[in-house]
This record gives sequence, C-alpha cells and structure tokens, in this order.
Amino acid sequence: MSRVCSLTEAVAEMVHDGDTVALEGFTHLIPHAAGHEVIRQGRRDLHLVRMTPDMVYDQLIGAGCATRLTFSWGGNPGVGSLQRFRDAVENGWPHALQIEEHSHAGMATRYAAGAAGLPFGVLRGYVGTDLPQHTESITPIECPFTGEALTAVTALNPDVSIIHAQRGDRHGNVQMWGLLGVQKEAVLSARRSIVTVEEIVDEFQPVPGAVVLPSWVVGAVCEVPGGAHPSFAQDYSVRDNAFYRAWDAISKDRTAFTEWINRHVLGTSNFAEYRTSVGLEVGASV
Amino acid sequence: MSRVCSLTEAVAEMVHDGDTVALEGFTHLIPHAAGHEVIRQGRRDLHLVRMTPDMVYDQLIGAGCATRLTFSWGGNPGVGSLQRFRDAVENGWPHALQIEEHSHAGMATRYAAGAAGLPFGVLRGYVGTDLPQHTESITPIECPFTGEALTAVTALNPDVSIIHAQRGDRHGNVQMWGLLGVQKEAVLSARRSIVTVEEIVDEFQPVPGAVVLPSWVVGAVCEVPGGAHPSFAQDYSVRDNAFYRAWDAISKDRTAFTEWINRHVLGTSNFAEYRTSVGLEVGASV
Amino acid sequence: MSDSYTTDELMIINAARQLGALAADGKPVCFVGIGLPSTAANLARRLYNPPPVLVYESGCIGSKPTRLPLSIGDGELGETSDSVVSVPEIFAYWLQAGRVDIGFLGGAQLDRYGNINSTVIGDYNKPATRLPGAGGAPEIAASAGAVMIIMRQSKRAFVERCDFRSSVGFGDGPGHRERLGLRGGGPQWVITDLGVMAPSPDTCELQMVALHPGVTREQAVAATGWPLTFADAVPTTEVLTETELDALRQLQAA
Amino acid sequence: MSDSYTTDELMIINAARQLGALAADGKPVCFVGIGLPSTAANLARRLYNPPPVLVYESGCIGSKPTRLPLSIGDGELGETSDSVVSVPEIFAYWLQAGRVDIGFLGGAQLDRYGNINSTVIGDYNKPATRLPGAGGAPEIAASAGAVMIIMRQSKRAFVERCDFRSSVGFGDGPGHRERLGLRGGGPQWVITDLGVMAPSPDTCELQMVALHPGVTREQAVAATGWPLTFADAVPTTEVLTETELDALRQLQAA
Repeated sequence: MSRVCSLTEAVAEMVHDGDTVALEGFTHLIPHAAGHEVIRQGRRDLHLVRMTPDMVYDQLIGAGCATRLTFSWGGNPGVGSLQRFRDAVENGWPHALQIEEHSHAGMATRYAAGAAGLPFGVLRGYVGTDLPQHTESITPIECPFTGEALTAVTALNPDVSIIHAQRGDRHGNVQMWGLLGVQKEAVLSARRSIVTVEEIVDEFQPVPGAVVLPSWVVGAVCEVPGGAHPSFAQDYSVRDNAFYRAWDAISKDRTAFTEWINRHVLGTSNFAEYRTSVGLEVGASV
Repeated sequence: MSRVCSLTEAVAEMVHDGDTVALEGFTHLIPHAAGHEVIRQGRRDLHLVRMTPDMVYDQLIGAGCATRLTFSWGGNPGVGSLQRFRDAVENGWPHALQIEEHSHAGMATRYAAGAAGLPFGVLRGYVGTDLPQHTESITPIECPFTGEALTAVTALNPDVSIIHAQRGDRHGNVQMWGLLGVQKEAVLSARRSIVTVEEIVDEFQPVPGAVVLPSWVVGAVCEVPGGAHPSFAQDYSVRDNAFYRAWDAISKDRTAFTEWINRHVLGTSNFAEYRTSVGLEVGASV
Repeated sequence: MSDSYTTDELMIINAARQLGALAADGKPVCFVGIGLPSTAANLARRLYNPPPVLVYESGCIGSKPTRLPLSIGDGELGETSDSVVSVPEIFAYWLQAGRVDIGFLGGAQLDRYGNINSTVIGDYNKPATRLPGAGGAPEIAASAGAVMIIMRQSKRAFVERCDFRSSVGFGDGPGHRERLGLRGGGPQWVITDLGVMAPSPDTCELQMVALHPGVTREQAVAATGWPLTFADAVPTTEVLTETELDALRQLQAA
Repeated sequence: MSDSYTTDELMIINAARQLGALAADGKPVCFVGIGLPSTAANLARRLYNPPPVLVYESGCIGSKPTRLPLSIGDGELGETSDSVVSVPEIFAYWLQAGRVDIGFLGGAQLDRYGNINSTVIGDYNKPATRLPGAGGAPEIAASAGAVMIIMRQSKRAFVERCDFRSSVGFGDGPGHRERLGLRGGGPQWVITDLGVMAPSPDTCELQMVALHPGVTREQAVAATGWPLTFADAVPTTEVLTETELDALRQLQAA
C-alpha cells in the first residue's frame, strides 16, 4: 500500500545515489516538481531513463545528478536541442554522460516487458540501423516457429519510477487520464515508485479514458498542484509553451543555467517556492 | 473503412467454409446473434477459436459447423459442462473435433502477438504442465540476454473475428466498454472482422473505460439489438442467467439439441425472429 | 457456535479465515475464480479488515461486488472495480509480474504433490470425461505468491497422480518448482470438507494439518488416494460462528 | 495563383497534396511527427475529402486538432482523437502491425538511398553535433506502408552516406529492404524546397521527379551531395493556389 506523504519525504526515502530512475511523461504530465526535488536533494550518479528526455532531464543533467542516460529522443519539443544534454555528451560538462540509445518502439517494448515480469521483449525494429552496434540491450532473436529474424531488447526495471497524475485519493490510489504515454508501464516495471498528483480527493469520479493505479502498486503519492509545469495536466492546466521556448536561451549558457538552477531550484525549498521564484504566481512564465 | 450492413450480408461475405473464426467475448458481449447466423448459413469445416467457448460454441459445434477448436476453457460458466463440446470430443458427434488447447494466459499472449504483427509471443507459462506435449503452438524459448527459459506461443491471426459491442456510428466506428476481454486484440489480429452492435448512433458520447475501434480496422458493423443474449451488454442488458442454466438440459440430449437448433436458429431468418421464437419478446427466458 | 451448516459453508468459511489472516499479514491480493473461491474471497471482504483485494481474470482489479457474481465476467464485477483492464494485461502486467499474493484454485483431480488436473479424466486423446480445461490455472499456479485450493476430499479426486497435469503444484517433489523456474510459492493450503492440508516442509507431499470438528483421521485417510500422513500437530478447526454463517448467508442471499 | 510564399509553405502544400491523393487512393492513415509533417497532414485534412487519418506517436488515433499542436503530446491532440492508447500500444498494435499507410519523417541527413540520420553528426562516440536521436523514426521507416520525407535540400543535408543510419530507407540499394525483412515500402516521396524526389525503380537511388516553379536542374544538383539524376520526365509542380495558401495560413493562425 502506498504512503501519502510530502514529495520531500518521498524523494529522500526512495531515490538514492546511483539508482536507475525513470521520470516518465510523454509531453503531458511530466513530473517536473519531482525532478527539481531530486536536484535539490543533491542526488548523484543517477542512471536516468526516459523515452523523451526534455527540459527536466536537461536540468538534472546540467545540475550534475546523472552519469548515464537511457533514452530514445532527447530534445525540446517544438523548440530545438537540449543544450545541457548536448554539452554533457559533446563536451563532458559538468561531467561525462554515458548514453544507451534506443528507438521509441524499443523503449516502449522494454517498459512493457519490465511491467510484465519478462526479461526481454520482442519487436520488429532496429534492423538495418546503426543502433544495435552501439547499444548492448538490443540483439537479434529468431521466431522459434517460423525462423523469422526479429529483435529482442532487455526489459527495463528502474529502481524508481516517478510520474505525475491528476488525482490521488487518501488510500494512495492514483487516477490519470489524457495522453498517458508509458507511465503505467514505468510504474509497474519499477521496484519503487512516486506519483505526484494535482490533488488528493476523497473518492475518484469516473473519467473517460482514465487509468487507475491501485495503491498496492504505488510507493508514494504526493500532492503537488501544478507539479508538471511547464508540462500540463489535462483538465487542470495547459502547456506553458513560452516557458519551453525561454528554456533554450537559459540552457544555452553554462553560467545562465547554473544561476537559474541555483536561484530557482537549489535556492527554494519546495515546488511552491519555486513557482513563486520563477514568477508563476503572478502570471509571468519565466 | 468498414461497411455498415446487415449481419446476414456480413456473414455471407466474410465467413467462408474452412475459415479460422474467432467469436470472442469474455462472459460480457458474446456475439450470439452472429454465431447463430453462421449456423443458419450452414458454414462447415470451421476452425473455431476462443479463450472461453461457451453456449454459442456448443451450438456451433453441435450444429456441425466446426472440425477444429482452439481454446483454453470450455464450459458453461457457473453451470457446468458444455454438453455438445463434450459429445464431440468424447464421442465424435456430429463428427470428430480436433482440439488445440492452451491456457488463458497463452491465448491472450497469442492474440496480442497477432494484433502486434509478431509471429510469436512470450510468457512465463505452461512450464511443467502436460499441455506442451499435446499442443504444437507451444515451445520453449530462451532469453537471449539472461539465458532464462521461457515459453513461446504462435501468434493467432484468425481469418475472421466477430465481436459484439455497445455502439457503432454511421461511419463504421465502434465503441465498447465494460469488461472487454481480448476483443480488441481479436479484431486487430484478424484478417477480416464483423462487429454487431446494440445501436448505431450519430456520434459517440465519451464513456469511462470505453475503447473505440476506428472504422478503418473493422470490416463490417451490423446493428443487432440484444445480439449478445443470453450474454449481456453493459448499460443495455443484463446477463440472462436462467437461460444459461436452461441450456444444460437442452444440450444434454442430442435430439433435444437438434430440435432446438432446427426450430429456433435454422427455422428463423434472423436474430429478431429467433428472439420471438425463444419467447424473449414476452419475457420468458427459453 | 452453530452445528447446522453445509460442507460448502464449512469450506468457504475456513478459506475466508485464511484469506483474512493473509490480508492482515500484508498479502491481500487474491486472484479468484468463480464458485467457492469467489464466495470465500467476498466473504472475507465482509468479515476482515484489512479486506482482501479481489482480482478476476476477466480484467477486474479491486472488485467490491455487492452480490455474488455467477460468472467471471458478471457486470457487477466490472462496475465495482478500482480498474478494469484487458485480459492480456491482467495476465501479463498483474499475474505474471508477481503482483498477486494468493491464487485460488479448484480442479477435478489433485495429486499428492498438489498438481491439479482440470483437463481430462482418462487418456487425453480418448478421454473418459472431457473437462473444461486449464483456463487461467496454469499461470496462477506458476506465478501467484501462494496458492490456495478448495476441493471436496475423496479418493476419486485426491489421487496418487493426476491423469493430466494442467497446473503444477510441487511437480514431482522437492526442488521441482525451482528447476522449472516457477516464481510463485505453489500450493500452501488445501481446504477440504474434512479439514486442511498443507505441503510437508520436507517432502512437499500434502498432509493433513487440521481436521474439521467431528472429522476423524480415518475418514481423511479413506478419502485420500495416496497414503495420507498427518502433521505433528493436527488441531481441530475453529467451530463456525454465527457471525460467519450469518455473513455468508446474507452474501449468498444478496 | 500566388507568387508570394515561403519555402516552408511550398513544401507543406506539396506534401499535403500528396497526402490528399493517397487518401483518395484508399491510403489515408498517416503517422505524423510534429513540425512540417503535422502541419502538412492537418492542412490536407482541411483541403481534401476523404481526409487523411492522423496518428501520433503519443497514442492519438484519428486526431482532428482545430489548431496546430506545438508538441506531439499537445492536449488538443488527445481531446480531438477517436481513440487514445498507450505508447506501447501505438507502436505494437498500430504501427508494427502494418496499419499505417504513410509514415512522415524528417531528419538531419538523408542519403542517396533514402536512409536517414537523426542521431549524430560526426563520430558516434565523439560527436561534432549530438542530435535528438531516432525517436519513433526507425520503426516508422521499417513498418509504414510508404514513407514521405520533408527536408530542405542542401549538400550538407543530402549526403552520399549518412554519418549514422538511424532509419533505413533502401539501405545499400536494391533488394536490401527485402533482405532485412522490412515490411513497409520505404521512402516514396522526398518533398524538398526545390522539388520532389522519388527512388529510381531500378537503382532505388533518390532522383528528382519534379521541380518547383522557377527551380532549375542546376540548383537541384548543386544542393545534393551525390551525383543527382533526373527522372525521364521532370514536370514542374503546380503553382500554389490562393485556396491552399489561405487554408494553410488560417491553420497556422488558429
């Protein structure tokens, strides 16, 4: 059964130096607040995992939390490059970042295999590309019935998965809807899990398209309103596209980035303070 | 894009002698009306597939439509045996029935592999049981990364899958909700598909838990109100448990069965007439 | 106490007690089939706090039916669930991944090592009796944390060796589950109309560990198709209480 | 007709025309990425009947956005879809199973055989430029019935051989897709700011099959990193109409 507690407690208890950590979200419901808390608590040597590392991974990488990244597409969607990610890979700043690179289909297959308790998953993928040369978790497999050549990938089983959802209840159940990406699989494949939610309610009302994760497959549920910002939570907030665009300039420069992290993340004690710090309380976007 | 047409036309066009046919439904939404139409049109030599063959498969088998059955559990849920299925397997009446037997997990894996365009699926299953000795579509497979021993099953790709759903629209999209079993996978794994629906509407209203199958993955949509009876369609009808209990006596005796099929199925020209024939219009249950 | 009850009630209430104890021990998640298992699990939900969490193979997670379902896909199950998922998902993400604490099974034959036959009596290709088949049982028996079996005890059903091994208990004996790579713990409790069996820690063979009130060792031996042994201590199960019987009868009348 | 438009508009409208023709030919299902592909597909939805069916890798099936999404997971996409599924499902049940008629791709480098690099410029382990990575492209390129590519034509981008093969076009040439067991048809149209390329039926090499109004063969050769060839007939693409430009500009302003 999950605990309903503060994000500070949940990260302190569940995210350890050296862990494999997946903060998942496919544009929608990205757990930014949780990523900031990981930076704030100074975690180091993390193996970060995500299909689509974007701004919050740029921040984690730039802040020096990660030494390894497993991913399939790392960019600022609709804007351009992830500058901190590039600086780490191209120049080793703040230190070298080892990468394990997949395709989306491969990552999705890996999470699904992890969630299903299988050691590997099978797909029609990667064949003829240069990815298998560089990524050990991809290998050929033959259909035992037809002899057809397919591809196997190892299951993903993060030490901790962290997602953001619309609602939790007092028993620690989680309800989420809209575009849900691989979030369910991320939680079910992980050894531990943290879910930040927009609100904690007494009882869930049914919502079309909603998925409910029962309390007994979730580690901790933490109420963090707006905790996906600048990503969004359908029916609670809209994507702050201006913030994503502004990130490009901040992240391009090491000094500007460091000042931003020091001031807004390390210089605040939680997400509510962060929001005030970046001016969200007064409607500005950065 | 699917056709919206009568069930008579859809079965005439899409179900051929010798086809592999899956009429799926997991207690809820069982396509009884479609099964009757297959009997009515005198299809022969069918390879029937279903996780849980129950009354409608008993009828198809007893009526001589099938020479082969792939399944994982064949019974009258909450009541007892499938008498016609037993008579075919034990005594070859009306003729021999070749069986291919799996577990539920194996069948679900097979449908999912078929829906995903893979030639096989992998599971932790069957190990140590006597099933692999009798079923060729089960074989060991080794994890190419860990060497762990697992089980592979062949994908299922029926020639035709038939399901029942709550709603269709005029474009041939399908909306269904409640317990959905493997119905989505049955349609997506099949070469052709027929969906009978409770009603055809102008536009779908969102329903919590609903799945929508777009027109372009469905073959035909046929309006057959009550077409799951004595199974049910959530929010349209309830399960007719008395009918299931009554089936035991009818099906136990070859003559009683044959008379029942002749009178109510072969002696009627469609499901509406069948309903009148079995007395459903006046509230009786058989 | 009450001495007017059926053997079904006796088995159901004893199974429910065990489920209640397991839920209290942090093992609440119960994968149940229709019939006695579903009735026992639903009774335990009414009698114990924390209650068991019910998972059905039709895809229902956390069902809280207000009346007993006749079938595994009864509408009541879905409508009262925390979550309804597809059948491929319930087997892959929930059962296979090891999220089920207790798998609840029955069968036509049970052998001394807790293996179950629900497929055929007689030869597979020329069966004397064709049974419904394995259904969800093989993977429940393989992957559930532990398995509880409810079966009426008789020489015909409790056999030296199953005609067909549909679901694996301890296979051929000690170490066999491990050699097969099965992750679940296998059968831990067999609730019968005569008492309770459990595997011997040394031999994995099912032995009587409790007898119901008024049942003798001789009756148990006579109803078992292998040379039945008894645990060092064989207590008598608690007499059924009025509270238990009332709750069960209310549930069945709902 | 209009002669005041951007090269983006030129590419988007030419791509939309092709999608409209494919939808009319019974190939409406289009797997689109954000940016020019999404804009072209949405424009085609407004201009043609039957319209293309939009599938996004975020799990949206049959999206009908009223404004252009900035990201693949824009809320507008989900809320206007016929169905929203998980990311594992969109790749397995929809793309991999062969239900997508047209995959729509871009990239940093494109080579003469239609292979795409979206991973690194330079050496993989010491990249001159680290690009975002392959994302959904490898399996779109493998499994979509046909692939349409939109890229601005230049010697730097249209190269003899990609620094990294992220997605396979025709691999090393004729027969290579078949040897690799790829089920989709590979790249059939490359829409550039200079014209349209298609694979030569004999050699699988991309050649110019159309030029935009006012573009010369010399310009095309100069903007291509391999010895560019031309189809037997190289028509000029239709001049953009006011209807097309108005529809596009309204879409972008919405």
